[in-house]
Amino acid sequence: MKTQDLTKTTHPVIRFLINNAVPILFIVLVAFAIPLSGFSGEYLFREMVTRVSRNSFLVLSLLIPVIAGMGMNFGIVLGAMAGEIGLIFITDWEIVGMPGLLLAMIISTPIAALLGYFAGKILNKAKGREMATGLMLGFFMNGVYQLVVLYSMGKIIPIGNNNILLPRGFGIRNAINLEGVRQVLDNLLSFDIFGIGIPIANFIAIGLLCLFIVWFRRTKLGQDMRTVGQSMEVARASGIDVEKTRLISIVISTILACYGQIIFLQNIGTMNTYNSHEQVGTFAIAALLIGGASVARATIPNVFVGVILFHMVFVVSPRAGKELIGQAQLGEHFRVFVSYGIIAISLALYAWRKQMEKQNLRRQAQAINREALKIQQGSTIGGKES
Amino acid sequence: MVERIQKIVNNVGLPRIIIGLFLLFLLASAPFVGVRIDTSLNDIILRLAMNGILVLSLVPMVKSGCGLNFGLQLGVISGLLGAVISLELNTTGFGGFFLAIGLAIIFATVFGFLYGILLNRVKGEEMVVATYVGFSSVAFMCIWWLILPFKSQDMIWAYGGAGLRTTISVENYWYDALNNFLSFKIGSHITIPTGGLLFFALLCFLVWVFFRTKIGSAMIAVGSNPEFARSCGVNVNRMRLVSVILSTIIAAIGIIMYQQSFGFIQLYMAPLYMAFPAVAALLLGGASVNKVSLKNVIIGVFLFQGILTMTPSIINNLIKSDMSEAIRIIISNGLIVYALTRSSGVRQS
Amino acid sequence: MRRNIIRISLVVLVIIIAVFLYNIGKSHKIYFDNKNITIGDTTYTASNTCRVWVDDEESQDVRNRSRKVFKVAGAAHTIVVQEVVNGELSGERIEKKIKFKLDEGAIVNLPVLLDGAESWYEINTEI
Amino acid sequence: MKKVLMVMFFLVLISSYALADASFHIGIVTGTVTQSEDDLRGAEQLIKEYGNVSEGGMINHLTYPDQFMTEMETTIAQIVGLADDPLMKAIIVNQAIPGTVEAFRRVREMRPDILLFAGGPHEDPVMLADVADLSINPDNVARGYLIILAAERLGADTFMHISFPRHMSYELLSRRRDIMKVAAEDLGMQFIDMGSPDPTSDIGVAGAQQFILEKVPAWLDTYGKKTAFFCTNDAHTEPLLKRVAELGGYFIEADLPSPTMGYPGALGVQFDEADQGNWPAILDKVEEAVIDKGGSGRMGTWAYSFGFTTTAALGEHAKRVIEGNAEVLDMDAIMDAYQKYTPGAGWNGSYYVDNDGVDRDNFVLIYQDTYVFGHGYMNMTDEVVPDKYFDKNIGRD
Repeated sequence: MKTQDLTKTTHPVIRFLINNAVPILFIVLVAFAIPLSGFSGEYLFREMVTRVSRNSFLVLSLLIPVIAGMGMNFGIVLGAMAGEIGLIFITDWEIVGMPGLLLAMIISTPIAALLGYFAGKILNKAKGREMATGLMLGFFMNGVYQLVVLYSMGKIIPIGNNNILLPRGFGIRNAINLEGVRQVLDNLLSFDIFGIGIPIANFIAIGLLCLFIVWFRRTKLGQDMRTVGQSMEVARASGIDVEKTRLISIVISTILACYGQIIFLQNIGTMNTYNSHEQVGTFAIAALLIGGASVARATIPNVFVGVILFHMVFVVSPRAGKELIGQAQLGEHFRVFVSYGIIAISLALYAWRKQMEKQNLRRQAQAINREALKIQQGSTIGGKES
Repeated sequence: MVERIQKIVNNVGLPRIIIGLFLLFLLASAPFVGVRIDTSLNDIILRLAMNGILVLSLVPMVKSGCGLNFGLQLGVISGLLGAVISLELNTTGFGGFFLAIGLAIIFATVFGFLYGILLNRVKGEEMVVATYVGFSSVAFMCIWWLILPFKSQDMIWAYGGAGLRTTISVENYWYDALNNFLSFKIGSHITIPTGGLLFFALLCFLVWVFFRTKIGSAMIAVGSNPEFARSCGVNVNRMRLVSVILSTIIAAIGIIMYQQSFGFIQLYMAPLYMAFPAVAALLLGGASVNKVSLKNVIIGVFLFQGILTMTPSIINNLIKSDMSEAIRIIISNGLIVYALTRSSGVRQS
Repeated sequence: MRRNIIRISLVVLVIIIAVFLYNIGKSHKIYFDNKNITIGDTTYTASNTCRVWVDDEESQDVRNRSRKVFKVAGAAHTIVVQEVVNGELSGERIEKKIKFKLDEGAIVNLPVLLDGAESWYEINTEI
Repeated sequence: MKKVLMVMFFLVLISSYALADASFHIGIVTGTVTQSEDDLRGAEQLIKEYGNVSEGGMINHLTYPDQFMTEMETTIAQIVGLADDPLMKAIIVNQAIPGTVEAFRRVREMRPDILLFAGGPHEDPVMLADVADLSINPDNVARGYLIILAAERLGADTFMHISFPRHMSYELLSRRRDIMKVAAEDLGMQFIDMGSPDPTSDIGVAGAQQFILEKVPAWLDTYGKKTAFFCTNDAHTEPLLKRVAELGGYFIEADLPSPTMGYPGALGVQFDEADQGNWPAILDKVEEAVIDKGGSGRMGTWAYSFGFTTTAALGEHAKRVIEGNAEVLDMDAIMDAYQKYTPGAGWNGSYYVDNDGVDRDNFVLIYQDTYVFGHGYMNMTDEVVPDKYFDKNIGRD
């Protein structure tokens, strides 16, 4: 097969092309789509800056469970819910500005930790099916969330603010105005480049989280997690409490996702009370996967590459599709098709490359074996002759 | 005695027994809250016939080690294509129904073939890739539903005068064509959709037979140990490809079956939501990502659909508020999570 | 033991921070009414539009017989009021300080304030 | 492939430069045909009249995601993207789904000169009234009473309201339910509050519709054939109509009424090219089908689609305002724009009153007369809604 020969090639350019097939595919696509969409460079740049600053934190929260071998944590939805509950409270109490944002984080941390603990316990019972279970857990908790927010807030949990309470006296409205904390983090430290505000504070938070992850990997706990991720049997044999380690990784991930959602929503400025969290998992995971991560391995660069590429396609393709086909409604379908299609293709490319690498290794191993065998045979034959 | 019970419990799996008991409890409590048991039973049986084949379609891929088919939408789309073409050709009754199936099989074979080639390239990550293939194929077809030159006045948009509607009634074509075959009534409120159930049974039987043929057992070998299968001279990739095509074809038949019973063809975004209930039902039935049997299919559909139809009506009548929906979500998804955390117990037995 | 003490004190610290944040972040509504009002025996009449500044926020014009609202965070605030006649600022710039407890807001009666009377605002606990 | 793309790319470039002659642009954002056909057709009507921006016309039409509840980011980006065009003078979003408020805030920050109109808002009315220049919503306050009244006049003795938690978190929908409850009791009808599966939940549209299909016969059994049904979700409408036509019961009007809302799919109405773009003809076809199925005098709608007319009328109004021929908040001018697309239809309406009791004169609530198939207009626009139903605390325990 021709394709297999390609991966064997030692030519550096071709090698580079193959190793970076997905980003290259994306760049080609985007290069076509940008002029078609007719967006100005300024608009695109601004859009990318906001999207990286608001989404990266959430995507980063996925990394730690991957280290522990638990795959993509669909359970970050739970963290997002915790963050939203924190935001509901500060909106009710009318705490505004940076203090409000920090207070929301403080309130939601124990909730997130509790939910994370719960999720971790369940995922420990569903080893090998963590992703499917996490997904279902998200659906399940969505029901609980509705029950709490729509039926017990205002009745059991006191809520006094008429702007978020439904007129019937209980339940939170479908949309909450986060005017009080809207973009406070973004605007805390921002300076303009060519008239585009760069939210420095946001990037500092993201940077700190990256440092935390790098540091965490080197701690004893981080090392244990890696061992657990590679093989639970080995970890158990070397005296690591596997269950506890996995649990901790999920708790950390949930808490981080909770902060991520708060950062995300302070930028968005309004909260869709019952749906904002629903797709958090799917989108964050899609971005991470496009960035080159796999279920077993994900790095910090994957996060940023992924967020940029994923969102670039999301921004550009609806307009490009519209201009290409000429009908607005088709543009929207085109966007969904291209966005998800490209995810599927890139995942396929990554998986395929990995498979090829494996095959190459095997072939090399076989070749070495054969050589060894030949030498052995040669020597024995030679031995006989002598 | 205790041992025998123990054995039965092990055999069926504790989660399923608990969920089954819960379903029984719902049925038993129905008359007390003013829900008729007979109509409820009728609904569950009808839903078994409607959804069974879609769940069955997951089986070949699990058997061959391709995992749960989150790309079920591809099969559904093939089925939809078959269905709308049969309507466009104005065929009714059994003829229309089987024409739709025939056409759907052709589309499913083509789509399944391409899909299978893709999945063969991504061994180990089939489920994730399949999910996104499903999403994007649905969006892709959204474009085509609007563009394809269908003319039938039953199907095109009212105001726009072109393109297919989101919901198309099959009432004048082959609504209940199969369900009414040999159907009979028990009491005043239960109608047994004999044709539908027989058709489901027939397909189950065919699948059962298939996995006893040479190809079928080779497929199982590929699923349980690809290295071993390869060393026995089985072409692993070809076996996987066949299983994917088979899954897609059964899914295509499944959706047509669904529609003839449902009365509507649902296009556009509707197929997006088709994979999830099927997978959930299979998991609830005790299957896992790499192990499945026909028993799982039947038990799964029965339990999942039973809970789906019973919980909202019972809770509705109990508390008379829209809150029932939140509770339904909690109960049905909670049970699935529960089943997922427990299914390892079944595997050991 | 020592570990527990450290943990507990950390939790306490976080709670203290939370309370502190609650205090400095709590927002209060200050309504400005430019309406005729009778307090005791005196009736104050509203005549001109007033321009109102609160802390560093943008000013708002409160027209005759109307109400405007400012949302402010924290306990202590400075209010500046000046009348507007024919689109131009005129008269005296009046500067006042106001302090809130939690869960309080205020209704400022501009005619009273301009008159220089004592009871120029009333605390409003209903938010 | 690449070549084709390149050629297309240049064609688009050339066409956009060669024909750029409209002096200003109006951006329209609607759902796709699968989500809300009528809204989109309204935009197409405007394009027919005033031309597409890419061909030198005035209208730039975009669609928001089908999965709009969860893709708020995309919605915001789409709307804000319109403001990237220096000629853009007005943006109209119908329906104003979640994300619209924030998108409007961002547009305001970038381009304060752009007029922002919203139709059928999903977000909180107060939030939208704060940012949009004009919002138009079906009058769910008046309709809460009028739908019950119409049901009573047609002979119903029981009223069933079908919804689910997510919709009940919408202020106006939740309030309408409470008003309906009180109105039904006042008029001596039984009121039933029924829960149903959410079409955006795990089981999807099909599961939600299946539920309705299965349960309506049971409901009719329990509550009798004189039950009137009302559902808040479009997806529930189709199966409901089908069952009501078959088995009995009443259906006064849909949540967002239109002759094309539910009826064509539910009853298999046949349309041909002559009906294209012709509301009266569509109404006739639907009426024929309803009477055919035995639904005469039991099923109703609005003669002109709310979604269609709102998109078109807001576009027309925006154009007139920009050209200096109308005032933004002039009610007569707004109604005049509506009349252009609904010749002969009766309209009525009021302003939204917020929590603090303030009239929001940029948040208009309107309703059209109910048309019952086989019976004709109900003249509901002539009815006076008693004051008590405007109390926002109605039905509160």
